[in-house]
Amino acid sequence: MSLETKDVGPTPKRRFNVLFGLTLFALLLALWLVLGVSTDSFWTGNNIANLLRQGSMIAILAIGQTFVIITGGIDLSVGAIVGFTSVVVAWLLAHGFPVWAAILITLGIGVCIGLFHGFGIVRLGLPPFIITLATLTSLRGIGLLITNGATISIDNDPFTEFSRNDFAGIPNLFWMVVLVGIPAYIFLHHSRWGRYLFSVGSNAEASRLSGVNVKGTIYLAYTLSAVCASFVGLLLASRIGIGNATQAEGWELQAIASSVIGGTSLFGAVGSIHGPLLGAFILATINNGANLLNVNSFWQRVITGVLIIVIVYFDQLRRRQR
Amino acid sequence: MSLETKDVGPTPKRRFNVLFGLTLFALLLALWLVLGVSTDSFWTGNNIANLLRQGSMIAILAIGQTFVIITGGIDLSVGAIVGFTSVVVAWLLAHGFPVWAAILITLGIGVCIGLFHGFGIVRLGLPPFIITLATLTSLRGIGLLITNGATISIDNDPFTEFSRNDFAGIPNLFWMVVLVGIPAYIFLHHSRWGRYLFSVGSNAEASRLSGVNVKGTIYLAYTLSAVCASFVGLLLASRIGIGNATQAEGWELQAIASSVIGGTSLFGAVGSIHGPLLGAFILATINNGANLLNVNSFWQRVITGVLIIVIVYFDQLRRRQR
Amino acid sequence: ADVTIPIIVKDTTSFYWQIVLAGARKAGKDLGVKVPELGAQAESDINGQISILENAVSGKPAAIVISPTEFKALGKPIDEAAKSVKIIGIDSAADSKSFTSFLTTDNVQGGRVAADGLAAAIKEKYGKAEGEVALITALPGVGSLDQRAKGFKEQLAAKYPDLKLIADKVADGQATTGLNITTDLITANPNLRGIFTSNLIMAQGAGQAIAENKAQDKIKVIGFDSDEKLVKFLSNGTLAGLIVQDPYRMGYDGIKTALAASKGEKTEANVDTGANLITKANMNEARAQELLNPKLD
Amino acid sequence: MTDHDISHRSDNGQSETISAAAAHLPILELRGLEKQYLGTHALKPADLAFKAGEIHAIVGENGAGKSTLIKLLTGVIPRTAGEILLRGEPVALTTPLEAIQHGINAVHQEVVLCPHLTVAANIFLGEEHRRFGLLQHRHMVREAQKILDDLGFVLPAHVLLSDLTIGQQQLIATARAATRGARFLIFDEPTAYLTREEAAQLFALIRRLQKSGVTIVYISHRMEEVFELADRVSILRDGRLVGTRNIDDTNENELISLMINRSIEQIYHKVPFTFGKTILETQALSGSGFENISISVREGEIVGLYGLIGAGRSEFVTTIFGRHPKSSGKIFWDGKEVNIERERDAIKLGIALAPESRRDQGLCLSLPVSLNLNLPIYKQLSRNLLISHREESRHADSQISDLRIKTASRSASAASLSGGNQQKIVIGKWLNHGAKLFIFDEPTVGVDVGTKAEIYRLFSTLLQNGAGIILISSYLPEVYELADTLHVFRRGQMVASHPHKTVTHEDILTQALGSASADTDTHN
Ligand SMILES: Nc1ncnc2c1ncn2[C@@H]1O[C@H](COP(=O)(O)OP(=O)(O)OP(=O)(O)O)[C@@H](O)[C@H]1O
Ligand SMILES: Nc1ncnc2c1ncn2[C@@H]1O[C@H](COP(=O)(O)OP(=O)(O)OP(=O)(O)O)[C@@H](O)[C@H]1O
Ligand SMILES: O[C@H]1[C@H](O)[C@@H](O)OC[C@H]1O
Ligand SMILES: [Mg+2]
Ligand SMILES: [Mg+2]
Repeated sequence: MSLETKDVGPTPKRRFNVLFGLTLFALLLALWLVLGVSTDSFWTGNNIANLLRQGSMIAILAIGQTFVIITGGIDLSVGAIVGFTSVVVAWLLAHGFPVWAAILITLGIGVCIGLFHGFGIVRLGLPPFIITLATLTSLRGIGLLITNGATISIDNDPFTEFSRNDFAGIPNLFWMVVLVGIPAYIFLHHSRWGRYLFSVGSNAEASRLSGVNVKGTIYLAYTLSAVCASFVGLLLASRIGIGNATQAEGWELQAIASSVIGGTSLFGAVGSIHGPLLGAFILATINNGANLLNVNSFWQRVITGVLIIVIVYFDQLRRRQR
Repeated sequence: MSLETKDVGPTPKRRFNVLFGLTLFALLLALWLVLGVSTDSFWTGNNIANLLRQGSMIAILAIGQTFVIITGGIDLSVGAIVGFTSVVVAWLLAHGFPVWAAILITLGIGVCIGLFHGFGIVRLGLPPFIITLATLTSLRGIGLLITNGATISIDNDPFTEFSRNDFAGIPNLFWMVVLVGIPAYIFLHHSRWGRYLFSVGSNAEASRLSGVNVKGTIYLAYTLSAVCASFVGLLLASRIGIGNATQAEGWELQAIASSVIGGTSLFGAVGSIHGPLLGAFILATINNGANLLNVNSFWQRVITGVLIIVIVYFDQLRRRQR
Repeated sequence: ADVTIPIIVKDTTSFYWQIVLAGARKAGKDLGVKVPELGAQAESDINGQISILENAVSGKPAAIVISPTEFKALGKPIDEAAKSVKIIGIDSAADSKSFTSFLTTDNVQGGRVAADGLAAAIKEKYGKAEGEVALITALPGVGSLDQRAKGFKEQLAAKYPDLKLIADKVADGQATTGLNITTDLITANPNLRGIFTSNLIMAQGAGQAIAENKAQDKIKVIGFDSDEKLVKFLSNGTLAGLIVQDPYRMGYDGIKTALAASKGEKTEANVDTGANLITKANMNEARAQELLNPKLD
Repeated sequence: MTDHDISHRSDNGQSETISAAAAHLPILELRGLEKQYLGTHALKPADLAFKAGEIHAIVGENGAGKSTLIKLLTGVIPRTAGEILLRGEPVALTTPLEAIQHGINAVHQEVVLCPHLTVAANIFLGEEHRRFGLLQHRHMVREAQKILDDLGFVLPAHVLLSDLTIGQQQLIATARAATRGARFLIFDEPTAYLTREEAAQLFALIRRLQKSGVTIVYISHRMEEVFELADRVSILRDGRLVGTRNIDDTNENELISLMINRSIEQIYHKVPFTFGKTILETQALSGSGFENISISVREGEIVGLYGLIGAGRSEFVTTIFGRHPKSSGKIFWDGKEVNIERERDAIKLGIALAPESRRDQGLCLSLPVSLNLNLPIYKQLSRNLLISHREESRHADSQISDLRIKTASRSASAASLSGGNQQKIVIGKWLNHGAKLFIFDEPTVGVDVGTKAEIYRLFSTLLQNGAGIILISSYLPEVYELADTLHVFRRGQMVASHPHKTVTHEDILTQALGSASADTDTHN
C-alpha cells in the first residue's frame, strides 16, 4: 500500500536519518529526565546498569530484524530462536563441550536457521511471514523435545556470570550491543551488501537488472537476523543460567516494534542501526520507569500502548514537516 | 519487495482463485481421509462437531483479518480484542444487562476499536503494525484492570449454552462461521466496497485519483476486522463461560497464518473468503488430528510448522505452474 | 509508610497471584508497610522476573518477597539480591540458600494429593481405582507445573498401578486450548475415566469440555487452584475436586515475615502452607470456604 | 565529455574505437528468437542482425513485442526458443548480470531504479566504488555528479531518486546505462517522459556513444526521432518482424503502413467546434508549484498546457482535481464558485483526470484490466448495493474493443499489458463516467501512432458531446496542433496564451524556456 511511501520526501536520506535519530534520542533523554525527577532511584548507577541490561537483548534482536525488514521481509522466528539456542548451548555445556565450542556451534546453528529461511523464501517461494512463523512453531517444539519440556541447568560459572558482570563500569550485556552494533552500522551503511539490502527492499527487480545478487542478499539478511537471535540466545542462557525452549516468547514483536519505533519502514528500504537501538531502549525505559514508579502492571500495559502511539506519532509529524 | 509481486501473472484472477481454493480444499480433504484411516474416532459425528467448533473462532478472525490484509495492512490486535470483549460481555452480563444489550454493546465497542485503528492510520499516519500493536498492549491492560487480573464468570445459561448447542446437527459455532462468511463473501466479491479494498491494496494513489474513498475504505477494513474479533470475543465468552483478558493470546498470528495459508498476500490486493476459512480449518485439523493420534504435544508443534511449509509450498507451486 | 517491601509474583495476570497480592496488600495496611506489587506478565517469563528483581533491589527496599518462577534460573539472581537485602520466598522454591524464610506449597506433594483425589473419585464411581486417566499441563517450562506433574505421576506409579496415564498433554496457556484438548481426549479415548488439570486456566477449559459433553458422570476431573467459576463447577459436579493452596496467607505472612526479618527478628526458616483437596463433600466446611472464597480488596 | 570518458569504465577493456570496416559486421544476431507467454505469443520467431556501431530503431504498435525483444536480449526473461549470437558466438543471456558482463545494457521502458536510494547510489548500483571494502560515499556522489555534468544533465547526484520527476529518473537510467562500459545499448522509449530539451540532451549523448563505437537499439513511437537518429529501422507487427529498412530508403508513411497494416492520412484529427458556455474557470489560482493561474475551458474546447518539467502544469491540474489544496484563488464551475476539497468532489462535479504517471497514479497494476477500467464507475455498476457482474464485464469488454486494448482477457492483470496499452486503460476508465471536463496529463506517452490518432479522434467525440478538455503535453506538436487555446507555463507561472496556431513552435519554446536557455534547445 502506498499510503506510507508518499511521506518519503525531498530531503536527502542521510541527513534525515541522523535528524530522526537525534530526536528519538531526545525523546529518550526526556523520558530519562522525567524519571530522574520523579523517582529517587532512577539515576543510580545500579538502576542505569539494570536498564542497560534490560534493553540489550531486544536491542540486538532489533538490529538483526532491521536487516530483514529493510529488504521488505519480516522474521517472526527470532524469539523462538532465542529460546531454542538457549537450550542448545545449555545442552552442549551439559554434555561437556568447552564454552568456546558450545558458543560457536550455537551460532552455527543460527546460521543454518537463517539459511533455511533464505532457502524457503528464495527457492520455495514462501512468504517470509509464513516460513518464519513455521520455524517459530517448529523450533519451540524441537527445543521442548530436547529438554522434554523442562529446563537444562548450566553449571558453568564463567558462562553464567558473564551476563551479570561489568566491564569498565558498564554491564557486559550492553557491551555486547556495542559489539554487534558497530559492525552492523559499518555493514549497513558502508558496505556494498548493506546497500543491496536497501536496493532489494526498494525495488528487487531493478536490483536484479543492475546485476545485484538479489537472492544472495535475501539469504544474507535472514542469516544475519538468525545469527543475532542465536547470539541473544547465548546471552539469555548466560543471564538465566538455564536452557529453556519457551523463553523469549513474543520477543519477535518487541524486536519488530523497536525497529519500527526506530524509524524502520515495514514496506522496506528505510532503516538504520541507531533507530532500532533507541527503540529498544525506549521500550526498556518505559518498563523500568513504570516499575520504579510502582505503576500497577496493568496500567503499565495501557501506558506502554499509549506511549508507543504518541512516540511514533510525533516522529511521523516531524517526518512530514521536514 | 517485489519478489512476490512478480508472480502476479496474466491468468484470470477469479478462475485462479476458485482453483486455488479447490486445491486447498482437496488438501483439507486429504488430511481428513488420512485421519479417517488412521484413527477410529475421526469420522464420528461427535469429532466432526468438535473440529468444526475448534476451527470456528480462528476462521472468523481470519475473515476479518483478510479484509485488512487485502488493503496492504495488518491487524495485530484481534487476539487482544477477543480477550477484551470477552471481559466486556461478562462484565455487562454480571451487571444485569440483558443478553441482547450486552451483545450489541460489545459489538459496538468492536466498532469503536476498529474506527480508532482507522483513525490512527489515516489521521495520525501511523503504520498499521504499530497502531494495532499498541491497542493489543493497551486492551489487554484495560481488560486486566476491569477484572483485576482475574476472571468474570458468566452465569447466564442461554448465553453459555449457545456455543455448546447444535442446530440441524451442526454446531452453532460453525453456523456463526456461515453467518459471517456469506455476507463477507458477498461484500468482498460482489460489492463495490470489496473492489475498493483490492484497489486500495494495489495502489492507494491510483484509487484516490479514480474517486475511491481511500480513507473510508481503510476505516472500513479495520472496523470489519475489529467487529469480527469482538464477535469472536462473544463466542469465546460463551464457550468458556468466563471473561478473561489474557485469553486468545497469539490468535492474531493464527488468524494471519490462516489467511496467508488461504492464499492472501501480505503485500495486499490478493485474497478471498474461502481461502482463510480453509486455512483455519486446516490448522484446526492438524491439532485435532494430533490430539486424536495422541502425538506428543511437542512433536505436535514441530509437525504443525512442517505442515505449514509443505502446504504453502505446494500452493506456491501450483500458482507458478498455472 | 517509610518501610517498603515489594512483593514479586510470577504472573500478575492470573487470579491466583491476585489473591497472593491481596494478602500482601492487607498485611501492608495492617503493618504500615508500603508494598509495591510486582510480577512478570507470564509465568514462563524468567528473564522478565529477573529484571523485575533487579529493579526492585535498586529501589533499596527493607526486604523483598518473591515467588521464584523457575527453580534454577532465579537462584543466582536471588543470591545476588540477598547481598543487599533480605529475601523471603513464597509459593515455590529456588536454587538458593539465601532465603531468610520460605513459605511454600510443596508442589510435588500437591501433585500427589491430586492423584489421591482422582483415585478416590474414580473409585467412588467405578468401585475401583482403575482405568485410563490423562494429565493436562497449561504451559511447558513452568517449574511448579512440572513439579505437580511429577508428583502426580509418581503417586500414580507408586499407589495406583491400575490407573493408566494414557495422555500427557501440554497446552499453550489458553483455556480454549485446554477445552479443545479435553474434547479430543474424550473423543479419542472412550474409556477415559479421569483427568488432572494442574492449574486454574486448564481446569476452566477442561470443566467446560466436560459440561459440553455432559461427561461429568463418566469422567472425573481434578483441578488445581480455584476461582468462582471452578467453585461452581465443583458444586454442580462438573469437577470432582480441586487442590487448593493458601495464597492469601502466603501473601500476608510473606510481608509479615519480611518485615520481621528486616528488623532483624528471628523468623521461621520453612513454612509449608499446604495443598488441600476439596471436594463437593467437604466444600462447605469453614476452612474450605475460607480457602475457596478469599476476601479480596 | 570525450569518447574516452564514455568507455573508460569498460569491464572487458574493449575501449578501442571500432574501425570503419568492423562497423558493418553484425555484433549481435538473433536466430529464430521467440517468446511465448501463457496466452500471448509476444514474439514470433525473429531473425535479425545488428551491425556494430549502428543506430537501429525498432518500431511497432503497442503490444507488438518491442519490449519483449529487449527483455530477451538483456536476460530479463527467458526465451521460449531461438539463439542469440554475440560476435558470432552463441550466448545464453539467462540473467541480467550475464548481459551486463557481455556489455549489453538497457534503459527499460518503465523506469526501473530504486526510489529509496540516492541518484549516485542508483548510478553505481551493482558496481559500487569501494576502498578497503568500504563504500566511498562521497567519492561516488562526486563521480556521479561528474558523469551527469559531463552528459549535460543538470541534475543533483546526492538527492533521493524519488525526489526527481519521472523524466529526470529516465535520464538517470540513461546516464547509468551509458557509464557501464556498454558495447550494446538499448533504449526502450527513452523520450516518452522527456521534454524536448531533455530529449535533445539524450540525442546528443546517443550520437556521442555511437561515435565511440557503441551499437544502439532505439525504440520509439515518434517517427521524427527515428528519422533523425537511426541508420536502419526494423518493424514489428503482432510479434512478427515484418521488415528492416535503411532509413534513407523509407519514409514515414511506409513505416506506419508496415506497423499497422493500413495507412493514416492524418494523425492530428481536429474538427472545429463552436464553443459553448464556460465549464470551468480558475481565477488567480495558486498552490504549491504554481502561482496565479487564470484559465477557462468552454464546451467543445481543448485547452493546451505546454511547459518544461517542473513547470507546474501537473500540480495545477491536480489541484483543480482536489488532490492538493489550493493556497489562494477561486475555481468556478458552471459559473458558480466551487470548493473542491478532494478528488471525489471534483469527480462529482464532472471532472475526470488521467494522471501523468500510469504506474504510480494511474493503475492498480496487480489487478485485472476490468477492475481498472471500471474503478471510477462502480457506483453506476451497482444495483441494490451489489455489483452487476454482467455490466462490469460488458463495460470492460466494450472499452477493450473500442480502444483496441491488447490484452489476453479482461481479467488479465494490468501489469501484463504493454506500456502503451496500460496508458489506454488510464484514459479508458473515464470515458463512461459522464464527465464534462476531461484533464489529460501526457495522454499519449508511449502510445503508438495508430492509437494516438484514435485518441485524438476520441477527443473530438468528447468535444462533440459538449465536454471540454485540458490537455497537458510536453510533446509540442501535439498541443500545438490540437489546442484551441494554448497556455505556456514556466516555473509555475503562466507566461503566455495563444489561440490555435497563431504563433510558431520557436516562439512557444522561447516562452517556455525563458530567453536565456532558448538556443540550447532549438539548435536541433
Ligand atoms: N508478463 C507478461 N505476461 C503475459 N503477457 C505479457 C507479459 N508481458 C508482456 N506481455 C504481452 O506481450 C505482448 C508484447 O508486449 P511488449 O511489452 O513487448 O509490447 P511493446 O511492443 O513493447 O508495446 P508498447 O509500445 O506498448 O510498449 C503484449 O501483448 C503484452 O500484453
Ligand atoms: N528538479 C526537481 N527536483 C525536485 N522536484 C522538482 C524538480 N522539478 C520539479 N519538481 C517538482 O515538480 C513540481 C512541478 O511539477 P509538475 O509535475 O507540476 O510540472 P509539469 O509542468 O507538469 O511538469 P512535467 O511535464 O514534468 O509533468 C514542483 O512543485 C516541484 O516540487
Ligand atoms: O502455586 C502457584 C504456582 O506456583 C503457579 O505456577 O501457578 C499458580 C499457582 O498454582
Ligand atoms: Mg514496450
Ligand atoms: Mg506533469
